[in-house]
Amino acid sequence: MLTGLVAYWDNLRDGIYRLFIFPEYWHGIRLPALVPYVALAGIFAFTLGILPMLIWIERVVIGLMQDRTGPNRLGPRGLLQPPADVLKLFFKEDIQPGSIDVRLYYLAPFISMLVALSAGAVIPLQTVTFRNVHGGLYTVPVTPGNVNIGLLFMLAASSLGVYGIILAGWSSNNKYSLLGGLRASAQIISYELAMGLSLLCVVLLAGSVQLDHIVNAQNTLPFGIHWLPSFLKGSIFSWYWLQSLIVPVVIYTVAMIAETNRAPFDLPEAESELVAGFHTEYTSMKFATFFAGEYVNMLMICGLNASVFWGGWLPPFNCFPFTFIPGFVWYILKVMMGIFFYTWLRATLPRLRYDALMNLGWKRMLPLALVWLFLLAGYSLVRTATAPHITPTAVVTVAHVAPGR
Amino acid sequence: MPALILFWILAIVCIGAALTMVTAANPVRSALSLVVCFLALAVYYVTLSAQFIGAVQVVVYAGAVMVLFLFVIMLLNLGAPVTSSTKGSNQNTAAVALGAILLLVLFISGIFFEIPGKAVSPATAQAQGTVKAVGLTLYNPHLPWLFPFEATSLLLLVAVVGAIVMTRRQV
Amino acid sequence: MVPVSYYLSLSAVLFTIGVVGVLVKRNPIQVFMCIELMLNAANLTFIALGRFYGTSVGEMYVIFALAVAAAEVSVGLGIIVTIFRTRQSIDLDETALLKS
Amino acid sequence: MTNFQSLNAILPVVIIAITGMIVLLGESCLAFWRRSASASGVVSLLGVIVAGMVVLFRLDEPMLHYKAFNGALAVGPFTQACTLILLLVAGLSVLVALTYLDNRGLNQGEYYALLLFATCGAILMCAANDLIVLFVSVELLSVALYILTGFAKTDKKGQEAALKYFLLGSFAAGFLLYGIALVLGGTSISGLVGTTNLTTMTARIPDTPSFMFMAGLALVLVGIGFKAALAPFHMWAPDVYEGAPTSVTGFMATAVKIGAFAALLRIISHLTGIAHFWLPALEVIAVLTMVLGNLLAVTQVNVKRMLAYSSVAHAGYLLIAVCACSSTVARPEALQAGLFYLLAYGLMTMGAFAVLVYLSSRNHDCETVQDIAGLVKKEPLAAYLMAVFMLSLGGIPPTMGFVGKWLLFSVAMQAHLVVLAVTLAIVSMVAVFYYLRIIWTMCFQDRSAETVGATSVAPTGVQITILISAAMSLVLGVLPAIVYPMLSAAQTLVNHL
Repeated sequence: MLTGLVAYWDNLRDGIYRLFIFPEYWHGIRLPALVPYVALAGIFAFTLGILPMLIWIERVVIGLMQDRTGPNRLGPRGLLQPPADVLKLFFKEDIQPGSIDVRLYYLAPFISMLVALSAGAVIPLQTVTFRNVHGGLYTVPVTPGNVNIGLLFMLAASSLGVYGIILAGWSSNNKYSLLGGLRASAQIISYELAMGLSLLCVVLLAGSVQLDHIVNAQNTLPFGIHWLPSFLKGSIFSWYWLQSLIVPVVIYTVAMIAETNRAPFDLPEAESELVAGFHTEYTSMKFATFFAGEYVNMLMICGLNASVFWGGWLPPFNCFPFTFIPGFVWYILKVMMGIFFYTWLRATLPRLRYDALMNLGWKRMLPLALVWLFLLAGYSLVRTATAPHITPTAVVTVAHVAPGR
Repeated sequence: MPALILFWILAIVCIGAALTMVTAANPVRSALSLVVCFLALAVYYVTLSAQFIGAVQVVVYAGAVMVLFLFVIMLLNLGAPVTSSTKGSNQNTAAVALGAILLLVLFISGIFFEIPGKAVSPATAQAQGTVKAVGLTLYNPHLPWLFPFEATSLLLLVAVVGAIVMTRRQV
Repeated sequence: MVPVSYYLSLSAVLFTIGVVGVLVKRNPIQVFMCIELMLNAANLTFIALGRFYGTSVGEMYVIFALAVAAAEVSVGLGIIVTIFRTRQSIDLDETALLKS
Repeated sequence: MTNFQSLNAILPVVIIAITGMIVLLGESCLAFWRRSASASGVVSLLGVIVAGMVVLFRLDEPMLHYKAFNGALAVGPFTQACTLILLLVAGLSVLVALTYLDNRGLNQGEYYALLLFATCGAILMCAANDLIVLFVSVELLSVALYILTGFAKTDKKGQEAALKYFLLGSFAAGFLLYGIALVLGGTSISGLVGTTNLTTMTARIPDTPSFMFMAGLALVLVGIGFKAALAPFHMWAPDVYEGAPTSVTGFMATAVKIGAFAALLRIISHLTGIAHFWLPALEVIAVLTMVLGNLLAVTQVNVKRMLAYSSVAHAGYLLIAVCACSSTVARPEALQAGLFYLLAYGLMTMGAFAVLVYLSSRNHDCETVQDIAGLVKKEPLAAYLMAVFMLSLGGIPPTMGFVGKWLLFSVAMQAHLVVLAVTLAIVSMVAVFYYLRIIWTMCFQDRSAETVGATSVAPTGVQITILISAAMSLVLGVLPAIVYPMLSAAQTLVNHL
């Protein structure tokens, strides 16, 4: 009975898979060559399209959490609030303070926006399978640039983002701005180490820094335990948040909040101490660019998180209702979960003190990440030295058998 | 041909940024020009199919080293230029003359340089710059790169200890 | 393909700019930046040569050079910060104690 | 040679590095360690002694003739001899530091750790068989020394010296690295990938090497010249020597020189085939270094500065040994003479700086000529021993300095470097003048009112250092043959390139 049901699901799934296999040529155009452009258009359209909505989502979620109404005046459930905000920012008076470094002052917001957007260039949304002219099947990732340094590219882009903030702080010629800029650079540099080390844990497991390889490496049975049922293959239990034994994902999550200067680590723009930090002197569109840059940055960092720790385009379970939904939807859902997490933290946690922030980064996260990297290295050494699947099987078996039986 | 055009554009950016870095009186401007120069170099590395080094160049130099520079400049509030950013004119002249000689020597050594022997196919070269190839070369048990790598880790330990020793307040 | 001599000449120019900068600048931070430029010129040479040899040999040298540069930066900036703390200025020509 | 065997071959370095890490960990984790003023120093000393024992016990193991880590390092008698000299210097520096840090209230374990890491760097410089290894080890030594120079954070002079040393040192590193890049390009002949491995390089260079190779070699020599304070690149030395804490100056003056000259000797020995290209340049530099160092030393009133210029002069003497390596006939003797002089230089310089440390008090470094005036009445022993070091530095007969100079003179003649030999003879006369002036000041000049006394804290460490250095200077001055077996073994490696 059960086996029959499983076979039925499997047949159904194969049938659905076949629907998604595209021919290589379509009216004389080689389709795989178009994939990067489609991905580019998709990523940027999505990013820029969702930006105004993010603000609305954030306000609604915070409203719900804090038992307030949130936006409810313009349109149904305040849905017209984002366009109104955008319009307001467009038409606000553009103030240029005196005694500033003009060129850098205008450059700063664009740097922060541009660098944040550039990170999107390597994000894989999902895979598509093509049938070539000989009838064979092959799969390519849908990403604007499928480079072998994907993860490093993301890291590079996120580390360049600090220039926008630091230049804004300096060029404004305002001590609050400068302090904000200094805080931001110190904070970002400090947390980049922990972030890089937590990502290295994943690289260690996946054996690649190419993002689509990392996602594909998660498409196995959890911990390589071969006797688990096949619907767990590439499931939520085999993604790297669990396979790297949870600590790296915690470190990454904390570091990503610090990297994007969001609550509770929003020291660079702590309004109670620094007015508005690095963007105190920015108004109207320049401020809006900063604002948008911050949200784009959040999206990208959550996108990386979703790819490396949460299985990218993989559905949470490898069986019918989940596999029917296309990969990029899962991916976007995962990214939005990250954004929700950001909002959740912002609604609930108070801001850290600056020394506490630095202590957390240098004395807790960094050593923890280092130790974990060593542990994982030892673990995968043992794993490759023995047969790849034996160690986790043994661990699970012992854990299962030892107590009681 | 497009490669050559890209080379020249980047060369202009690179040399221009380097010159700005030297001539600027304001340290912040110097630092930013240097960032531009480093980014142009990173693009060079990518065009030379050394993708890994290109990314590391951005992460380490542009993302960490130069941010530290800017951080220190701002922390010490050195943004304002000193009265004269360069030394006396005699020394300047001597330095430029020395530089000209050095440039001539280095140019002669470089400009006629050709790699003798067979040309490397682009595909081979392409495969050499990936993370995998670099890692395999670095840890190859038959090549001498492992030891300097280990020595470098000692050097970094010294640097960490040193940075803490130097900047910690007197106990 | 761009000939390797182009890259060598470019790195020669960058190196020379760095050397001249070290000799003319007064602000230690700017001098230090010029030194970084010199190291980067060498890195460009390594990568260009390695590329034209068709091996990863250039990358090896650059990795070590990068690590050395990073170590130097952390120590050097530490020294500059400390010197600023003790005398509130880093312009050496104005407040030099060590004179021959 | 597997990696494990290679690690075994450089066991002294490993021991020193691990000792440094133990010191760091003990200092940061153990409360009793931190409370005790000398725990770090004693542990460091133990590490150095153990490493030294390891070298001594393995002096004639055949395994050590191999290249370690696939040619990255050359571990052989030459390296062993240098390692021994460096370990001696490091041990003496630790002893000096035990007193000095106590005196100045700088007692922090990091000092010893950095000293040990710097020693690692220096030893690796002596062993480096690949230019990139040389670069990394030079930087290991230098970065540790930048920090040590600025270790007294409230001392403005020390800070200034640290900054100066750092900027000049990094400048030199730039030259070194670019030189290595050009060497990598210049050694690619006939379809072979370029190399910076010295052994491979020797086989690769033709009689008329490419211009690129020569330019690269020149830049490498400039880089090492900066580190070794050779004549046109010596301007940082006096300022840095004067500003650095005296205990650091002693180590800096000796360890850097030993490392740099060992590296220079090794590189040059591999390039005898093209000696006609580099020999004239090195000769000019040698003459310039000897003359400038000695002439400028004459005018100094600060003893540390005087010793700085004298160390420049000694670098010039040592260059004679390097130049003599050009002739295949004279090379074994040249290597021996060079190593012997390095040992002599290390001992007498360490001793001289140790006396200065001994005479320093809590808030006053003994530096100027005034500080040592009339010393013979107050501290006769210290004065006599200082006189021994001065005589040795000046090359007066019953001391090691004399033997060293004599050896250098004879190899210069053997290699037909008459100009260098004559210059050595002439400048030695000048040198005698300013060394004797110190002795004269100690004996006959009256003490001014506010001169220093001996240190308040029991200065055991520094006393031991002074005694060891003086004893070795005198004994080896009379019986230099004691170290000959080791030195003659050291030449063999380079013979079997």
